[in-house]
Amino acid sequence: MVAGTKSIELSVPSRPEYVAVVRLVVASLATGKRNLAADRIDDLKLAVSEACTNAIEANRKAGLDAPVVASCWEAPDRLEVCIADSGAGFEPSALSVHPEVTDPERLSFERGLGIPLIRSLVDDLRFESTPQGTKVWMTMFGGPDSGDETTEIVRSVVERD
Amino acid sequence: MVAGTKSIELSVPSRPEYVAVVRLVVASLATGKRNLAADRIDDLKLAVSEACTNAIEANRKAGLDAPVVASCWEAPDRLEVCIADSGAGFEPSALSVHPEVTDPERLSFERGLGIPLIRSLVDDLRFESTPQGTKVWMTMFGGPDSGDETTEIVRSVVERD
Amino acid sequence: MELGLNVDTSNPTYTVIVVRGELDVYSAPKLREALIELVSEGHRKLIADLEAVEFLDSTGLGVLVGGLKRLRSNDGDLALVCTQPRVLKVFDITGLTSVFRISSTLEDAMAG
Amino acid sequence: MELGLNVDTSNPTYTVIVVRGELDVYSAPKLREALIELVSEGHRKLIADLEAVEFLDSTGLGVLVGGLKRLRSNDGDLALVCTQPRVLKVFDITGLTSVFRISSTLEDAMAG
Ligand SMILES: Nc1ncnc2c1ncn2[C@@H]1O[C@H](COP(=O)(O)OP(=O)(O)O)[C@@H](O)[C@H]1O
Ligand SMILES: Nc1ncnc2c1ncn2[C@@H]1O[C@H](COP(=O)(O)OP(=O)(O)O)[C@@H](O)[C@H]1O
Repeated sequence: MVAGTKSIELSVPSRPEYVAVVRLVVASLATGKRNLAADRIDDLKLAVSEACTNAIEANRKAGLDAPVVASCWEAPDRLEVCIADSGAGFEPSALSVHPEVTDPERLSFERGLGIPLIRSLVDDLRFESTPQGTKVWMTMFGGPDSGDETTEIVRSVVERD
Repeated sequence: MVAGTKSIELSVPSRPEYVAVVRLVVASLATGKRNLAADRIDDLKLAVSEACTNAIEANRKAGLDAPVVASCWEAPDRLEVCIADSGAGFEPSALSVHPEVTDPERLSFERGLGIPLIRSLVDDLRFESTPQGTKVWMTMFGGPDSGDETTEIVRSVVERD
Repeated sequence: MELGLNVDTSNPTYTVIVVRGELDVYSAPKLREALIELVSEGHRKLIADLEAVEFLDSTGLGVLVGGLKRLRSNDGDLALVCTQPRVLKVFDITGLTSVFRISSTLEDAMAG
Repeated sequence: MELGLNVDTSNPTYTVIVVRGELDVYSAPKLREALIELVSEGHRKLIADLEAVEFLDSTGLGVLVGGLKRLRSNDGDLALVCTQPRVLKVFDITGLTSVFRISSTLEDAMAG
């Protein structure tokens, strides 16, 4: 299902003030490890923010003190971020479709913008939702930095004189 | 043993490039949630960097692919950060004592500065080390921000119209 | 991480609310409360200056849309000042560019 | 997150290496390699300008101490330029303030 290996996992309480730190971590990983352009990193931050906001709300609605868990998976050609909650789940395909953006009715939509936003920002979006919780998988394509010095540096650190 | 409740837990691969993200997360939490002065946040970042560097080295020496796990614990009067590895452990009290700082011998110490640094930077330092792994507990005293609006904000978010 | 809000009532017609920082689920409620208060105080022509907004997500958007609705139903308006591509992009994708009057400068917003 | 290193050989006596960014276990090996290369190229009077260093921990310190040893054993020296309190603090606590010659400006470092 997942193409990469897990690098970072971050678990935060289901409270609004922790969404910022999830954005920070994902952006830091994307900046340091990938050759994603700055605007694509902004896209990923926004998508992560939307998914975390929904995950927090799902946990709270279920009356759970469970954390929201963000994990990052890296493969040569992509970065995947998974946002997981323990809420009651939902049926993504059943979400109501918004009126056309030119429709004046648009104004009545203060909510329901999150998932459409995520969909237009990331390269791939998958949901795994059960009554025990939801995982939102978001993929950004883009290879790692050309000069991969990691192995060398690790060696020189371990052997430092 | 621990006075607070866990807020954030961050798990990173045992590789040097991930120490920066641990510093980032701890600093972000300390900045957003505590009334720690900027220089105390710098102290905590430095202490966390030292503990993570040791934890990565311990995992690598043990030939383990295990992650380094950073957790933050918050209590009204303190912030505790725990850095945990799965390495072979050590006996903190057996660490060799450095020559006096005025001693010219000082120059031979390219290493062994980490734990003395941590000790002088944080308000409290505790080690739990076994052959299965080490936990380094670092405490900074300092209460939460005066105006705690969290509860209100959560309520208004959940009830947003 | 902190949201900054500054209200400028020096112009007789337009009340300007300058928003700084990250507008997300944590901070958006503060903006909503500020907008509600301004409306209840009788302000009708509002301009939200978003030039110093570093991050905006759909919760922040929702508060702006809510403010706009509240003002329009009181014969008022909420105009925006924004030139930042990453913020404009969020309005674009969600189709809200056509709902809000978005200007490049405060002067343009007041002229409109 | 990235470490920046710039070497300035325009002064006939002193070679200046300007260090930018975070100096930790990830980036310190790059500085060590740069110092070793400079010594092997025959540079003997080195000045490391740490004014743009945003973070320094004991691994970074260890590389500076290693460089100093290498230079002194070759009749050279490694002086530092640093005025940032948070960086100076690390030298202070570890007692390395008395081991390095630390100046406030590049001019002072070259005069010394
Ligand atoms: N992680 C989740 N768990 C349960 N339900 C969810 C989750 N994410 C989204 N939903 C459901 O999908 C709806 C639409 O989500 P979204 O498009 O982000 O808009 P909004 O959150 O503003 O309602 C939500 O109102 C919620 O009912
Ligand atoms: N988490 C740990 N697991 C195992 N050994 C450790 C750990 N932390 C420190 N040590 C031991 O203590 C020694 C001193 O650590 P420190 O003062 O940080 O200096 P340095 O890491 O430069 O040697 C290390 O060399 C190592 O042998």
